[in-house]
Amino acid sequence: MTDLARAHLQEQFDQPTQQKQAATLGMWQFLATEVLFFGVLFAAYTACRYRFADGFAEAARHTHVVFGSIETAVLLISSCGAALALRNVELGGRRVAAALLAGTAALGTVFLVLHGVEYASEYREGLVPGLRFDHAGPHARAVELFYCLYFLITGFHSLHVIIGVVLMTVMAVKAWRGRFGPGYATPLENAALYWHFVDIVWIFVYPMIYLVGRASA
Amino acid sequence: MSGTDINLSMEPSYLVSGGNTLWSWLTTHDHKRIAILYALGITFFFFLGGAAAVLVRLELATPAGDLLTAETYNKTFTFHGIVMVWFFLVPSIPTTLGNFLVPMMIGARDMAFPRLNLFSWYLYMAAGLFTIAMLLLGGVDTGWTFYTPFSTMFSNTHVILAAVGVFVVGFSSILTGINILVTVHSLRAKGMLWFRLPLFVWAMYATSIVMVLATPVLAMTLALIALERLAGIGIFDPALGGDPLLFQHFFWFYSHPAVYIMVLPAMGVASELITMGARQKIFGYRFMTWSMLAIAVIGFLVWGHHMFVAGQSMYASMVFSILSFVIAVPSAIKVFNWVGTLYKGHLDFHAPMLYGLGFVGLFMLGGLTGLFLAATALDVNLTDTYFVVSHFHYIMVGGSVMAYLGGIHYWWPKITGRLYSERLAKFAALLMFLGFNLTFFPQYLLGYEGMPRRYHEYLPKYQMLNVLSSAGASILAVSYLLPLAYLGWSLFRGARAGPNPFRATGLEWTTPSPPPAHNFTVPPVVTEGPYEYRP
Amino acid sequence: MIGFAPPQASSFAPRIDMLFNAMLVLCSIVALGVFVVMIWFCIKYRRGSPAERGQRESSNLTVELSWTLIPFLMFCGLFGWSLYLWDGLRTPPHDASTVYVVGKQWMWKIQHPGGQREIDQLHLPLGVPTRLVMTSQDVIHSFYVPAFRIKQDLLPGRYTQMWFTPTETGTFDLMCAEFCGTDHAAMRGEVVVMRPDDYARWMQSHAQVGLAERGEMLFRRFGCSGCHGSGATVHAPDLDGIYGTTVALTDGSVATVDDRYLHDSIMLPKSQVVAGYAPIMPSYENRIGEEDVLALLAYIKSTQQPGPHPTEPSHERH
Amino acid sequence: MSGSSPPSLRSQLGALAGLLLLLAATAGLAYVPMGAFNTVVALLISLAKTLLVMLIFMRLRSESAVVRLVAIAGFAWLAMLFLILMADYLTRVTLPPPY
Repeated sequence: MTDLARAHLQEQFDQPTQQKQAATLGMWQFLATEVLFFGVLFAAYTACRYRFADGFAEAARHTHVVFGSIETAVLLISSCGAALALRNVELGGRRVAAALLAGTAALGTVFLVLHGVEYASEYREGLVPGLRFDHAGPHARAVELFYCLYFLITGFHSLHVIIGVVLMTVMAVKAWRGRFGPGYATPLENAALYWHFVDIVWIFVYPMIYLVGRASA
Repeated sequence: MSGTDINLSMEPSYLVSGGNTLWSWLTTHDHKRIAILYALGITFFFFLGGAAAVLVRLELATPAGDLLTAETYNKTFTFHGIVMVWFFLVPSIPTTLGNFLVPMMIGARDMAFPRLNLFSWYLYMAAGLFTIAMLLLGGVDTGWTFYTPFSTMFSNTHVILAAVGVFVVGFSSILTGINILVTVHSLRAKGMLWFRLPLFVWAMYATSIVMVLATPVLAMTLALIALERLAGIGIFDPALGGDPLLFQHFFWFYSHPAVYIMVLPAMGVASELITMGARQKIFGYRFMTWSMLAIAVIGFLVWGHHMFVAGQSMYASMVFSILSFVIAVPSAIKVFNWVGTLYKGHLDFHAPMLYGLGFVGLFMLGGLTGLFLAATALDVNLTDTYFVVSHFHYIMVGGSVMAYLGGIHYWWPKITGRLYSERLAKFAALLMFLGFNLTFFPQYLLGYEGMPRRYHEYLPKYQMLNVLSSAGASILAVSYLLPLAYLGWSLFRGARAGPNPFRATGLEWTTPSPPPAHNFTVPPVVTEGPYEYRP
Repeated sequence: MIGFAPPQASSFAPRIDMLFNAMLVLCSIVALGVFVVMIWFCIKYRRGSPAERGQRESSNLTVELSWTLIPFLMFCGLFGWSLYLWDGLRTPPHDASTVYVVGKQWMWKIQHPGGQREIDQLHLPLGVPTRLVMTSQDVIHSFYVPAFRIKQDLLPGRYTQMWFTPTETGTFDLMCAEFCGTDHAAMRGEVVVMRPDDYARWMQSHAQVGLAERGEMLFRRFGCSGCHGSGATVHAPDLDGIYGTTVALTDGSVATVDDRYLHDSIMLPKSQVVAGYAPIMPSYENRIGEEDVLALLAYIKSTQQPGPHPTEPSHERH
Repeated sequence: MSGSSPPSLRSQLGALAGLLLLLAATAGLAYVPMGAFNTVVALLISLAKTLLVMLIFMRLRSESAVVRLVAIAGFAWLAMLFLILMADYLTRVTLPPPY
């Protein structure tokens, strides 16, 4: 074990590996709770969609599928960036890792900006329940419910992206300053796990929000 | 049980080392000090919630709604529920005894994440502040269950504040759960195999699984309630196309397993108390561990038995009914094994043992009445009556509180290094058992007679039993205040306890009382299973 | 607990009590057994007692399995018995007479098929299977009659039902069992079960105008006729004889004028606007009760020429 | 991520390529009328993408059994919630309005 790992060893652990395993296990447990956090929203979505299948299809057709697809690609690429940064640190790299992490944070920001644009256009189209909603027709209620869930799910996800961008920026700075090395990168590993999780959530959000009812228009 | 002999050393105890300033306590990373911080908060909330219960029982002594207005009464029982469930029962054993003992029982120096441990205490206190603020601003009147659309569209009270309080305390609970799980996984001493863990550790492990996987659902659901009030989203609101039953599903997905968060730790404590009292191995150790894990998992599949008359599908009700019967099996196994542990023992009736035996009896009565509620046809009549109220108080107050106090008595010498008056403690335990039964047994009869719960005034025909119940509650209140007095006294005047006053097994008894900051001077090595008592 | 049981006043009560008592006996035997064994062990094996101890096993598979499987089988039996009763509770017979119940903070509004309306009282004939079709106007309530051993939640925005056959004459307590706000405890009433001839007399003396006539009254009182009546100046659809027809909507789709459509048009007029009309009608949601909507619908239906109905209006069967 | 050597660059970039391909597939297939199978296909593709991310980016392949169990547990518990919740919705008999 390197000195870097020894220096970070807390007194309740005997070995750096033991500490690292504990951190990884804890992080995965946290992610399991996050799965259930988002799971409630997904379950609510499923129950509502089961009850108002046509309304949800109609509502989903008003979402911006091009934006959604680009956002998905952006997140997938950023996830790969985080994974590569970790790999680079483990191989002893510093500058490349910092650059990759900064790039990851930048892609996260791009995602947020795109989403902001999307929200703005939904406001213009009158699809924001509570603020400005003037969709009419037999499915008006179901459409409103869909957009409630849409803003909840994407809003809650964006909150996670914001946290992730901050985390990635901090990690980029730390990596740049050489705080991580082949023997010790636990904070970076956990931050990367978090970022991948945010990516996974979006992988499910994308078809649920943007792709419903496209074939039957 | 440990290969090393008693770790008597000259190291200063955790109460002294690191200084004794307020600051040293508020910034401590020592799991034992954090346990004490938690104990202070939990005791405060227990008596706060207890005061609300006293008001409820006083009001119900007469049929007319004369002491409190209907609105105040509703706020009082809601406050009682919220405080007792989330600020006392859920954190009680895991954060105090669990925090103190899990690292010691597995032979570790501290929890895996000490800073996270302290942080979760701060979260708990912050949530407590929200709840106190909610009370001071006028309270909330939805019942602890927050049923929609009443809580979202009709109540004019501080639902959002209450929801935020519970949301935050939920995070505290999740973090405690993660901490315990990781600690048990990664910090066991040399030779501490999984099936050498004391049952208390297994209980904390099973509880933590439930905490980690159920609490997020509650947190998100309450966030949705708050958003529904704030922003008018309509997921649970029928007027906007939502479904109030969806709320009930989500709520009980947490809140039924939460019952097991409350009672599993109590089962763990009871196993320790009874083996110590019987001075022999637990009967059926593996069945005890597997039944706890089974309860933790099956506990997630029975939530719909709260909704038999709520309008859920009758087929879903059938599934929930049979699963609710099934989960009674592991509970039954545990009761029989505790009784089996007494067989051929050398029974010592210390105060902790009396609490342990009381727990078994009351838990069994609560569990058996649960069968009535699992049977759909009977539940139709009994649900939302005092039968239910009595049933869950038998489990939570008769079961969990009894075990919590038993545990406090058992490990008090270890935690404080002092002995309390054994005679007073035994008297309190007996008084509690009697007072409890007098309070809650009449409520079974009331429920069977058809008195609905959450009634501020009631028909005169129910008065006799209500008076009995209120009388029992006053005895119960005394029996809860007694330990506060004699344990408090022992802190200053109690005789010094040796490292192992109960001559019990377990790593926690191999270090001095109170233990040094890092628990063990020599890292312990474990060579045998728990409860190797030798007569 | 036999002495504490409320009277058995419905066909379910004796059967449910039988299951209850059976479980009570079973559980009492178990509880008593455990207590006796516990106390016996406590005395026999107290420290220093002369009892023979020998070597106790730390576990015994046969013992463990028997106290796992025996309770399990017992539970399966109880489940089956309860399921059988449950099925009966949930399946109303086809000839049951229907009474509508609307729950509202904090009162029970009852509407009989003949138009008789009561508040916090429900008069029923002895021995006639009765089905209650229930909804709530605000929060969740629960219709609970302990003497009948039945209970069912009333949900806003949805209908639930329950049924029973009263088997005793007399007055029985009716209570709300789901916490519904400040005066939850005051949301009580009574169910009066009468002999059929008394019941017929009661119905006679409380006969009110029929549902449709009341609807016509409400049609004027709520100001519906100001726009929808003949001779109104506001541009609004004429509702005479509209029931059962189809109308074209502004979004190009077509809707059949059925119960659901009419209900929604009153409560949520903006959701389906008929082509050629401006969406100017105010919503009556939270302004009129569900039982008034029932009457309005009955009136609108009554204006139509006799002919086949799309759905048989059940409350006009008499 | 215990002690194993860092993964190869190829595996990481390969995973990204796979993910982008699957993204294109799911977007394209959404426009092919398949009835209820549109949803099934979309969810299957999402599942495949999730597996790619978890196994390769999150390195679940080289993790210990406990970590893998925890990773599965979150989804398993969510499945329980979905399963029983939808069991209620799918078997609920809505009482027609009486008016």
